[in-house]
Amino acid sequence: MSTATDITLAPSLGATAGPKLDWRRGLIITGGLFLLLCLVRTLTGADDITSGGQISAAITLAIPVGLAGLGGLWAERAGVVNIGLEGMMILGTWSGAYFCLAFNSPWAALVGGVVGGALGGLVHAIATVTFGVDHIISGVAINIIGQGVARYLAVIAFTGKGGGATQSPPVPGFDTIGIPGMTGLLRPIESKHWFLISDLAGLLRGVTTGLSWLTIIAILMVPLTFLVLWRTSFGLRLRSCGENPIAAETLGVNVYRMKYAAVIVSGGMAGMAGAFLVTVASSIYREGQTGGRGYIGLAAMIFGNWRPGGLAAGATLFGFTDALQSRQNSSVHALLFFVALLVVLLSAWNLWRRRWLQGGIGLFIAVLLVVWFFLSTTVPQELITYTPHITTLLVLSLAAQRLRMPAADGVIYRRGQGG
Amino acid sequence: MTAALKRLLPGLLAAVLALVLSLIITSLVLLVSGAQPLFAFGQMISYGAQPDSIANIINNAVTYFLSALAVAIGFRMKLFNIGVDGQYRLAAMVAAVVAGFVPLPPVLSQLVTILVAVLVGGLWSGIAGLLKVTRGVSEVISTIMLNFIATGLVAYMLQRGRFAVQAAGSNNIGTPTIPPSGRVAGLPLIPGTNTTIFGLIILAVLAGVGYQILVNRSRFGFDLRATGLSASAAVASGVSVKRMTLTTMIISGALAGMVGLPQLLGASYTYSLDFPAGLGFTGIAIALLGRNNPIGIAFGALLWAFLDQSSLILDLNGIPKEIVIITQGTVVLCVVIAYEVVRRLTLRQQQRAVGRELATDVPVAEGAAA
Amino acid sequence: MALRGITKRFPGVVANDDINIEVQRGTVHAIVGENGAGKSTLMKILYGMQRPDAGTIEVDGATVHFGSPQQAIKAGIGMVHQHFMLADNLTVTENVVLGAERLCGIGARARRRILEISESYGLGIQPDRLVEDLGVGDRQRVEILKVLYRGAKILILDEPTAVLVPQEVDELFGNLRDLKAEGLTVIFISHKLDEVLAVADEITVVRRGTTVRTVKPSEVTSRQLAELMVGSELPVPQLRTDAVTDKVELSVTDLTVPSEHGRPAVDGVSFEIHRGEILGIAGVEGNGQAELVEALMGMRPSTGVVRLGHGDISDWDTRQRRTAGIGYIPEDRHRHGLLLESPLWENRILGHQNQKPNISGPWIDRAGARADTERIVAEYDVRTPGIDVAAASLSGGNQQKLIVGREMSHQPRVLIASHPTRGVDVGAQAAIWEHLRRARTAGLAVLLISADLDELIGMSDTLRVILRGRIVATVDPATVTPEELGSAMTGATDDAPTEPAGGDSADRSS
Amino acid sequence: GGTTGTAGGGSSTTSVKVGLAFDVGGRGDKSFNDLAAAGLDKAKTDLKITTKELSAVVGESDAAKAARLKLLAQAGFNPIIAVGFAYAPGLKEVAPQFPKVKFAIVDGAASDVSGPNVTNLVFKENESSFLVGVAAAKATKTKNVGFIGGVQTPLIQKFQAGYQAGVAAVDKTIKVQVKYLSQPPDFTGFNDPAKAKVTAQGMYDGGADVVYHAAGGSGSGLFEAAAASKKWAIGVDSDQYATATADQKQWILTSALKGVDTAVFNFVEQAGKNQVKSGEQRFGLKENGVGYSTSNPAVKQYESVIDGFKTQIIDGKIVVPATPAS
Ligand SMILES: Nc1ncnc2c1ncn2[C@@H]1O[C@H](COP(=O)(O)OP(=O)(O)OP(=O)(O)O)[C@@H](O)[C@H]1O
Ligand SMILES: Nc1ncnc2c1ncn2[C@@H]1O[C@H](COP(=O)(O)OP(=O)(O)OP(=O)(O)O)[C@@H](O)[C@H]1O
Ligand SMILES: [Mg+2]
Ligand SMILES: [Mg+2]
Repeated sequence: MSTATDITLAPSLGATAGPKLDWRRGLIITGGLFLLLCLVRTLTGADDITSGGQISAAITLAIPVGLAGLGGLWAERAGVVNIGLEGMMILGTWSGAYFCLAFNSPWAALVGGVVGGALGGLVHAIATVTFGVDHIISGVAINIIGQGVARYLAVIAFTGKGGGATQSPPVPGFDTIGIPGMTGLLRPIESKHWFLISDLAGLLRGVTTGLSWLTIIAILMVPLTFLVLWRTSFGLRLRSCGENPIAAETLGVNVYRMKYAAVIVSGGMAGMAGAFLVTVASSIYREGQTGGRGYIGLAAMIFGNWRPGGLAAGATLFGFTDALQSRQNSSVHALLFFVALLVVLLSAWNLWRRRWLQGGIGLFIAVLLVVWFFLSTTVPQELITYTPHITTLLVLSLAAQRLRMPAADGVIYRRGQGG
Repeated sequence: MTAALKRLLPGLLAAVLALVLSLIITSLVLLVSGAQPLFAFGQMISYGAQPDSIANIINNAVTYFLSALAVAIGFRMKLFNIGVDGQYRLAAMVAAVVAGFVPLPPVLSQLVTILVAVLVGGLWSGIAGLLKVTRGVSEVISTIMLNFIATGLVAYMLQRGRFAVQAAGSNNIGTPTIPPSGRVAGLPLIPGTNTTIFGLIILAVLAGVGYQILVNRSRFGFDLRATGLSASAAVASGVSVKRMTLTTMIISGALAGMVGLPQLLGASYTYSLDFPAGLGFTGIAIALLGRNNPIGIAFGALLWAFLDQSSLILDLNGIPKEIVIITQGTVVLCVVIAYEVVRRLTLRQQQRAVGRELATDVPVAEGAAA
Repeated sequence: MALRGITKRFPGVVANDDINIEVQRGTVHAIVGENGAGKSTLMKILYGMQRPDAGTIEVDGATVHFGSPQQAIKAGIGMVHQHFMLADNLTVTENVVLGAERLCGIGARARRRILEISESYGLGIQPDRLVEDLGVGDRQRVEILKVLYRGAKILILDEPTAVLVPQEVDELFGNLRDLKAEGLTVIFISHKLDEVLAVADEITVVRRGTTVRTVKPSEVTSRQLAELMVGSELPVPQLRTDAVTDKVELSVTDLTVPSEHGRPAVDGVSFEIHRGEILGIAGVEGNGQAELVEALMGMRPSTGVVRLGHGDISDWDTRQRRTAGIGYIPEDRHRHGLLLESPLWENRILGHQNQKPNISGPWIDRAGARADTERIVAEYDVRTPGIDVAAASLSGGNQQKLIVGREMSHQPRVLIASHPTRGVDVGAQAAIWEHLRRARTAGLAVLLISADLDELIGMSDTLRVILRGRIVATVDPATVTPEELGSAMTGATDDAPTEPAGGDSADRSS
Repeated sequence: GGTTGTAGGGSSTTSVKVGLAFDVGGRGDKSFNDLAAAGLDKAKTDLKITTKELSAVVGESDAAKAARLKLLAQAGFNPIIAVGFAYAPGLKEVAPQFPKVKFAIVDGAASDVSGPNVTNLVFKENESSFLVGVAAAKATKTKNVGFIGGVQTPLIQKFQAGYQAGVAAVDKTIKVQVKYLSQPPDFTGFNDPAKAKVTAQGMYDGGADVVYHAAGGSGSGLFEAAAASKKWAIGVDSDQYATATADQKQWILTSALKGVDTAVFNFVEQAGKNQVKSGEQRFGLKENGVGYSTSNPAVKQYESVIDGFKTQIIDGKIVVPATPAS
């Protein structure tokens, strides 16, 4: 019955409009994927895939993406699309570095980065909320302006002080903290390469050691965002502006103010990502160091179905694959095998549901991947670099149809037009 | 004629206003950082007006124009092709490979090169189109990812032993140099300089005219605009939005495929490491400036290229030339804001006119605001 | 509560012109008037959503100034809007507490309070459901609960019954009487004059933005009331001659439209329309009418067979269907009928992008389209200063006339008219009816969907009732009364004079 | 070739106006732009010159580079130095238009641009990389070393090739991990210290205990990872031991030096004396144009071995490859 429905609704591919992804299913799926990963690691011997170093690298690379994604979430939950996150992040890197150097403290970088990004957010809010400019257009303009302002200010602020147009002098970083003794305890277990046990040890070591304060703060932003947006009246008001601003208006919600707040917070989050890049991920401001992470944050947010938990999963996936490709070429090669297994499982599911065509195509792809895996010893370096982007695209094309964005996302709202 | 002028006037006014506003903002930034705005602008204008500079400005504008056109056709139906950048780079790379490796007689060679570029650009953007119509993936995200992936593909091809050659001792690497029979000669249009104008300016002009006719005069263009103005109304009128999306995305990519050609066939003759990058993003900004209209885009492209070129002189005078990036960004933002304001005012004025028509007996209050 | 000298101008329109109304505490005060008379605008002013250009509002004798709904809410005013003001993706609780979080928070306490109110007024609210899963009746009750939750003393109900069937209306009126008994003041707007007469203590008639008179229901008949509203005789929808032929123009067999949540939106519907016949479909909104129309237009995937004349067009897309001669007057003209920002002549092309006089070859024929637009404007009395103004600047009725004119210009064989006179003033209404009649005489087959039962009964040759996606009854428009039709629409079929629906669905209709 | 004599007869009393066009990054990039700047600064103090510096922006066209050079030439600067091979097409266009102006291009080979008034200052980075490869091979305990390239271009591959050859010359069994941070035309690999840090950490975790970078501005990421892991890093272009922060310094074993500063200084000096030679000037170990740094005492113990190889290279007994064996 539902099969018939599915096919008529999406005639092109007969996609599955399955049940909604709640957090329980999410956990089960994550656990399953992790097990599969352990299996692949054991079979291929690409032991770095679940090592502690890989995990902490994944965290480092996931955080700017995740923060940008949170920025996107805040704005879009209030109905404003923010493609200007990249520009706001760039502002965050500059102002983070500038404040950090001025006050000689990484905490100043945090404040500075947030403020810098929030200013970018303010511009976006003025354009989209007050003047009703198309959100994407304003975002694109802000990306250009952000880059220009940062360059200009870098010339002024850093030239002659050990930096220049494209970089700042070295910036003091945060101290790292962690649970003492974990490395000593877990390292030996990891090096045994036992199935699952060593993997869990690696995972644990990755998340308990070598963390900076900003890392912890950034991670906390995820539950904090959830609490604020879903458990406070402020959050309810904010979300109502993304679902039905006119209804919100009739109930006395000041929609403009909410949207302003959301977009400014959004910019602040992106700015924090910038500060993170400057102080934790590296310890310097470099032009272009954001490297498109703002856009990828947006993708993570969409991947996460406009929810903090899903977004964190998306950012982690990106960070994980990025760390994978950055660290060891062999890991990416093993990833081929992982994807092949995954496709086999999906195809089996499709075949079981009697979707012969999709199942067949899936199996064919899986066979190709396996053949590629066994015939090669490595994936071309040029393509390895873009593993995360390919992954994002693949995952989105599998998942996009289950997603639901806020009903009034991107819709231009004007006060007093309701009724 | 006057009616047409009346229709265009608000838009023009908005553009001028926005330009002035962004110049004011730029001046403020300059003043704050201790430079003399008038001096800076004076220098820029006098340098920008030299024959050499004019030739360079036109050449850059040709490229920008094509890029903006590619973006604009998507914008007309609310399709955001952020991937022009990847599309043109990949297209130029493949076209350079074909032109460099396959010797063909003149004319045929150029035609084949252009065709290849157009095809590659269209195919690459078609992926995003296909993902959108079949899988519902937002084209904004997919084109951004495809930009990155295109970089990987270009890098893969641009290696020794694949499609690239490297001159002895050189630190550069590129596709084989296109033989003279495959090039497009420059046109000595600007007196007083030996810098020629890209011969492919003709391609740009043709593309612009074609765009205008296609979008504003053809049935296809009507469907396209209708979809952009109201997808739901377009569907009800019989437009297949999926087909339109895919087609428009492909056309946009095909236009994007042309972006690298003037440079490739008119100046560098090879796709090498220093082939210009990032033109797709410039195109977005210029499409916005030009309001998705070829004439507007042409002006926008010239303005952008003028700022690029004339800013070179600033460094010579100790003013950071990065200031023009701020100008460029603010002018885009100001222009879109100004257009929006003008659009609202025009609509309100029209409603008022309709009201007068309908109820001449009721006094109409001018300036009553909602 | 009193409104004195309220004046509100919009660009080109004076929506309210020196309005004076006094409302006694603890009464139900009805406001009636034509479409566009300015009722909603007045209420929005009272609710602080819009600011009057002149005039004052008094509550309990004191003059108040509302800059925003929040201030109105504080003064004890609550409003249920003409269109639902709910966020679909939020739960009932979230929708209710939004903006009033201070009262009971947004958590368990608020939920309890909602249940309490729901119980004491018999609203039957389930606080944890998503609004998108609710039907229209439930949504209306959520709207009322929203107002009650805020402890409003003055309730504004703007056309609360437009989407309700008579039985639901009765329930609502029961609720209103309870509220009145508790000392609440109700301001009630409706086009349905008998409802107004039944429930109101006082009635104010508004015409062209000004108050005409305030009357007691006991003093007037609905006929007199209507004449006060329009200032002239009311036109009646009526078919004068029989034009039905025996040639089937459109036949639909077993049409099923799947929906996203399990049950099909349209379920095995079959019917035929002959040349010269108007087939009316009656039904409470949301019972599959919109989906049926969209499926017939090829805008929505469906199964079953659709034949136009003798040809099977089931697999055709929208454009093919339109080209083959199916005209379409959409329910929501702003969403489906017009390009609001485009000039009239471009809107004239819309839907007929591949037909003369709009095109020549692959090109748009501007001159042809413009000339024909001028013709439509003249023939259909579209009030506009020219054909270059944006469609958005026309009033709703004139927009509708343009659409009707456009659809009629291509000699359609079948016309699918969805709420063709919704939100259109009486003059335009009569004109549109006249056009339908004329086309029918010329052999047009019409599928008419409307929420206006008088219109349905008066304009249809045949009348079917749709309920939960199925045709559940066929009634004779010559004999049926609106009340009986209303019963049939809600499924209370026992006492309605219905015949079993043609074909398959009779046994499944309970 | 030879010099084109100018009127004034090259006495050092007339002030020389030197124009310098930087590649993207400009002064302050802590990389080879800064090296060129250092050469210029030295010339400024030692010789009597005035200077003007302009720099490129990301993604600009060859025409913009040409315009920049032209601007300098028109403003009376002579000689003019273009930093980076990306200036080759622009220079090709401009040099013939100003036959009296002397141009130098850093990293641009004669096969890219040449002319009677063009001097190509090119370096044998593979030779210096060879030497630091030897140092790495000597210093490694795990028989596992790493190389991080910023962007996978021929120039950076030259570093890789030399390094790998150097390591292999000491011990063929030593594993060399190679990673590039980005692919052309995406040049962010020179600007992404975060990525470099992760990559370096990955190499250290993967068993390497010496990692060499040729990644421009991303290099600071390597030093951070090295300091955190307490393993060796090798710098590039300039003596990065001298410019690194206090805690990182000690882990920078050595740096592969590229004598852009000397080359620029010499060129300016020759121009002042009107003794400029046009054509390609290749700076290798023999010309003392490249080398390795010894400021970190830790490298002292390997100096004799390294210098041994150095002599062999200078003598031509070892020919260092310029492209990686694939
Ligand atoms: N925001 C607005 N801007 C411009 N004109 C408006 C606006 N809102 C309403 N109007 C105009 O004001 C007039 C009164 O509209 P209003 O909605 O109050 O009528 P109504 O009596 O509620 O009609 P209906 O019975 O259709 O609900 C109409 O002519 C309408 O076109
Ligand atoms: N949001 C708005 N902005 C500008 N003008 C508006 C707006 N809403 C209504 N109007 C103006 O009011 C007039 C008619 O709008 P109105 O909302 O009354 O239509 P309507 O007749 O009620 O249509 P419908 O019955 O379909 O709602 C038009 O002149 C329209 O331009
Ligand atoms: Mg109303
Ligand atoms: Mg209305």
